[in-house]
Amino acid sequence: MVRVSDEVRRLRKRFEARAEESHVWESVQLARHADRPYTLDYAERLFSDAFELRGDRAFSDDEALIAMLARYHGQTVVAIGHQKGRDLAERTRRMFGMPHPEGYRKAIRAVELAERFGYPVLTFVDTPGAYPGVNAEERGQAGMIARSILAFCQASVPVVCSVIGEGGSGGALAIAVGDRVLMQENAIYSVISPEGCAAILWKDAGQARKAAYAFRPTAGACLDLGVVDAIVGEPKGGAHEDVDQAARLLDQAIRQALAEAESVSAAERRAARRAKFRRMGVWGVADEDGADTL
Amino acid sequence: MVRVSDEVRRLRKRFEARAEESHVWESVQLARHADRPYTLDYAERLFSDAFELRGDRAFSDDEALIAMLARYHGQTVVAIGHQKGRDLAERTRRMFGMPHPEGYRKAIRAVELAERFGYPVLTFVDTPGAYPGVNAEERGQAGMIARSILAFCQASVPVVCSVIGEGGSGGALAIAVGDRVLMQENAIYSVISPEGCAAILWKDAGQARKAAYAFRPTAGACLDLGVVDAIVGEPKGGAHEDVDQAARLLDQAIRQALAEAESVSAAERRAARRAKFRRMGVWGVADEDGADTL
Amino acid sequence: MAPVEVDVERPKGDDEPGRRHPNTCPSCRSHYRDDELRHALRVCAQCGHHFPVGALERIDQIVDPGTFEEIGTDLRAADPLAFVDLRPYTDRLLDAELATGLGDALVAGTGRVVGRPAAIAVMDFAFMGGSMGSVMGERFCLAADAALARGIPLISVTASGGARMQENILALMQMAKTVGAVDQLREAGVPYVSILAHPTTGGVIASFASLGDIVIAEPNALLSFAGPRVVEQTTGEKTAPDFGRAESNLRLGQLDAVVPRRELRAELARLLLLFSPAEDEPTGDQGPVPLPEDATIAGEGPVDRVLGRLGLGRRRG
Amino acid sequence: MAPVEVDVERPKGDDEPGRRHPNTCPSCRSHYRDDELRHALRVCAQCGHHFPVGALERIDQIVDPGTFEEIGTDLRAADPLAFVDLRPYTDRLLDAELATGLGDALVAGTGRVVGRPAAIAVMDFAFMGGSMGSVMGERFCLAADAALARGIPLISVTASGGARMQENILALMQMAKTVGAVDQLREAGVPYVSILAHPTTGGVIASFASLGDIVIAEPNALLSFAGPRVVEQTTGEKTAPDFGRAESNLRLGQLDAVVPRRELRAELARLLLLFSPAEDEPTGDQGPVPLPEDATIAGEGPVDRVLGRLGLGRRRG
Ligand SMILES: [Zn+2]
Ligand SMILES: [Zn+2]
Repeated sequence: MVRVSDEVRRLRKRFEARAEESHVWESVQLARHADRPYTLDYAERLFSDAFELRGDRAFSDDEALIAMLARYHGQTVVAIGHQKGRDLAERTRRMFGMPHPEGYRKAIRAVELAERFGYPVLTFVDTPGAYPGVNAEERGQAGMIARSILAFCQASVPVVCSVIGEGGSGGALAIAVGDRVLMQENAIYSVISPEGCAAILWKDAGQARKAAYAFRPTAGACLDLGVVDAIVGEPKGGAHEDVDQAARLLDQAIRQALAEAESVSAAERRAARRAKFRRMGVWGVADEDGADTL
Repeated sequence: MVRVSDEVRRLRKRFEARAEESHVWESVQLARHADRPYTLDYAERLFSDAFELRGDRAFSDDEALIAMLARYHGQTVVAIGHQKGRDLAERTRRMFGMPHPEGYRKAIRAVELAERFGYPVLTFVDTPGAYPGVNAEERGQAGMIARSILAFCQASVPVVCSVIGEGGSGGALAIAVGDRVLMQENAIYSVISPEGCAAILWKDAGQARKAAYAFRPTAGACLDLGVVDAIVGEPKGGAHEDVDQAARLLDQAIRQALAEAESVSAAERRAARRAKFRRMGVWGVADEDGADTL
Repeated sequence: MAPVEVDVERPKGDDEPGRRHPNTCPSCRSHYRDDELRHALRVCAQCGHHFPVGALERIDQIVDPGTFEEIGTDLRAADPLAFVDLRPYTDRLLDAELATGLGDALVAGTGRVVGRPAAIAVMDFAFMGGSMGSVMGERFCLAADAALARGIPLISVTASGGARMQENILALMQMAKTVGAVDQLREAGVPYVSILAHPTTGGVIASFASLGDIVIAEPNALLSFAGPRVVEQTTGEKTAPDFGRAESNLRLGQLDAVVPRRELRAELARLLLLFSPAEDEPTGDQGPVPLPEDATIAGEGPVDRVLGRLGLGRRRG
Repeated sequence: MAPVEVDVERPKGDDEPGRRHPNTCPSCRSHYRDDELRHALRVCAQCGHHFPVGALERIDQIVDPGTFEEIGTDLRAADPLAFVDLRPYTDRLLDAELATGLGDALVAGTGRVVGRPAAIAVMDFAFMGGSMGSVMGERFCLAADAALARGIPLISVTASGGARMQENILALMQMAKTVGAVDQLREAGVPYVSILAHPTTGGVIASFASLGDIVIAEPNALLSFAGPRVVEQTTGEKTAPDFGRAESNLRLGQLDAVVPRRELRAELARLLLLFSPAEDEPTGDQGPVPLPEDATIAGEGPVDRVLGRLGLGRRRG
């Protein structure tokens, strides 16, 4: 009943084959590893200098999402990233990297600052998702995520996004709309956590592993589906095994992506970014004759 | 010791003469008259249709400052104004026309909407001032007033502002930066209330009348000082004596001011608006010879 | 964390254990024949409760008869992940299409609203909980394209439990894709009016639906990123009965208005007038700008009664 | 309502009845000789209390010796309203000039900060409570003009009780005038760093001072539109001891950093580096970008110690 392209058939075959079964769950675990490097770990290694941009100029400073002016290979950039926190006190302060609307408002402010000065924007995506609390909702969590996505769409400066841990739902996407989107080998990126998916579709959060196999939050799947532009390698065993080496690999990838994004005019870049996301999605065409069905 | 221009000497002479003594205090009373028409009274009479724009998309809807899309002589405009409220319940709900930061955030949002569609902005200024409460301060009252002024500076659409009652301090100015600023005959406009000025300079709020004579919040003074572009007449006895007639007079003035503002290009308009406010202020030059002193 | 979920919750007390007939009012227990309810725009005559409205019926409610032209009709979900949970995604799609007669949870097209042209995108909660996947994203963009190409306003009516998990990351990307379409409208100065029906949650409210130049909600609609159950289960916080409801959202600055369904078409007509180009008016008169003759408004009198003068008072509250 | 006032308040307990010597620490009662305090950047060696700093001394603290060139020096208030309260405005001006040696409450100019050029605007609270009138507005704009003309960053240091009531409406207009100057900088992509010293209130914080691309405050500075006394008297609300203080403002999202005076010059050097044009770096190295040789930082060691690596940790908290 639905006619699909060769490309879709190829994708279906790949996912039906259920290759890399073990790798899927390993990625989920590595992406959430307690020692996995966070945004600040990379910032320390990638930037020769930095000044933190704090506050949303409206309500608070959300430490789950940090922003900074930073010097990257001799040029100034605006860096934005989720920050989970290393020990319990820092994790609590940073809400485990789950931003409130104030965090996204800070991100928008940072993008606007980059735009005023023509500085490229680099983002580091690592969040279980936006914080799902009453106060966050009351202060407009949904609308602020939408406005953050819009700010990234509107930016005419180069934007390079890197998924470095958990790319959790709208809370991640809010700072992940870029000219180039990179994803570390063991990072995950998905519309919902495996646990959340399992709780809803399997009616049992314990089926997270099964859900992860079904919906494939892996870098490989994201690349195949055209959602990310490149996979960034990690040291053997995961980024936490050698943070300096992980940073070098990420640095190389960002530097190349940035050079690509900088190679076109601002207007072309903005149009191309929008066009890239416009192409995302896979669909077929209703076919009354029943030919070439799923 | 300070050399001043002929213009300044002329101004000093005018104010030293203390003309219109009685008119000063009468204006203060008429501007605050319980029956004085408010923004909505004029909106009903000036606009053939309207849709209220509510909310700041961040924290709340501040009813002390209202915004609307409205049809004005066949064209759509964005109207923004303070609204005091007529009875006690409405006054309490509208905080006597004293906005919180959310009100100014709504104003900024309305200006941005006008900017997207090229709609002129009309403002109606009538507030004792921004609300001086703990919550308002904690949510960034000062910064939001600054950002509202900035939004009005940045707008490239025509902006016509009318002071229709109390033009109180930064809370008024936040929506009073326009290509043309009109002021009703009996409106007042000042950096502080007469009571506030008296409390600080005379150490006695009861000296408000004396303070008002000294600092002249009247339309005549504002015109002489180059702060407003035109005085709009009111019916005999004040705008409340014949609201329809007051609205007709205001309509005429706004319509002419709007036509003037629309007669130049967007870039010229923006530059001219900034230049106009840049010229504001009166100063002399230090003169070691002691000639032409104050 | 699971802020995006398909099976959205109803408010406490709304849902009795066991089944309830869809035409029985959950609020006052009045029961209606389907044609009765349809004629009343699916608003309870007794208590004003707003029942859900399917996409095609919603189009009938707001678009002038005979003017709707659908676009993107033949687009269908293609299941690139070959997704299977308790049931295959393809089975769920088939069931949804059979149940609703729709190809996906959003219907796009163009039409006239009280005489003025507009592009239209209307969602249907009955199709897999109004979940947003690739087809919805593309159809929304096609509606935006039509608005852009013809320079006419876009109107959307949303009802969604969030993103469609079966398309995982591609579903998430529809948020960026649809926001990009809104960005294009903004850049071109094309108006976008977003109407939020019960429930609009998850990825839909966190993308295009929140970005209308004007955002209007239906009374009592649940409008939140995370639903109240997710909030309570994840954070241990209690949610108030009005958590995320339209009226709370209005108070909290997220909406321009809460408009009862019976007044919705009139409000849209008012907005389309306000967003229409300037017209020369005859010699200083301030009368209302003329509207097409014979225009009527569902559930109300002639248009000019509604559009005649400033109606700010009615919308406040 | 009187949100703008000239005589700003001190925190509770700060002010004893009777007179206190200006070089006695209000916090720990340590007393200093003036040259001692000046050498310590007017920071109490015992408890870290930040004493007020005059405009010229502040310029000495942050601008490289011998590089400051003042502009707008001859501008003086002209008293167009012929204003008289308990004393004539002209008398107050004369007293203020004699007491401070300044022509008004803001000194404008250009100079170098750790080797990099910048336009400078520094306020002095001792001149009529740092109140903003026509001369301050014009001088701020002249500094912004210099930044614009030479494409160099603007740095302001504010300390103000608000607008100058004696110039009434013209004082209010300085808010619009100075914001217009900031708007020009923004349009041209010229950086503006705003440093808020105790107290920055009223019309100054509600205009240019809040619009820095970067906004930094000194510890414990009172930063609010209305002062605590006005809030309490007008609304009947109680204010907490940390009401409006720099640390509260940081928590409430209004500041990028609270920087102790001893680190201020180093932070400014860091920011001027970050706002300087991109430089080609040698073959993939990520070492710090070179700074002028011999650059030193007041109260600290050589520059490279401070600028060497990411300093995020220090500024947090
Ligand atoms: Zn009912
Ligand atoms: Zn001390």
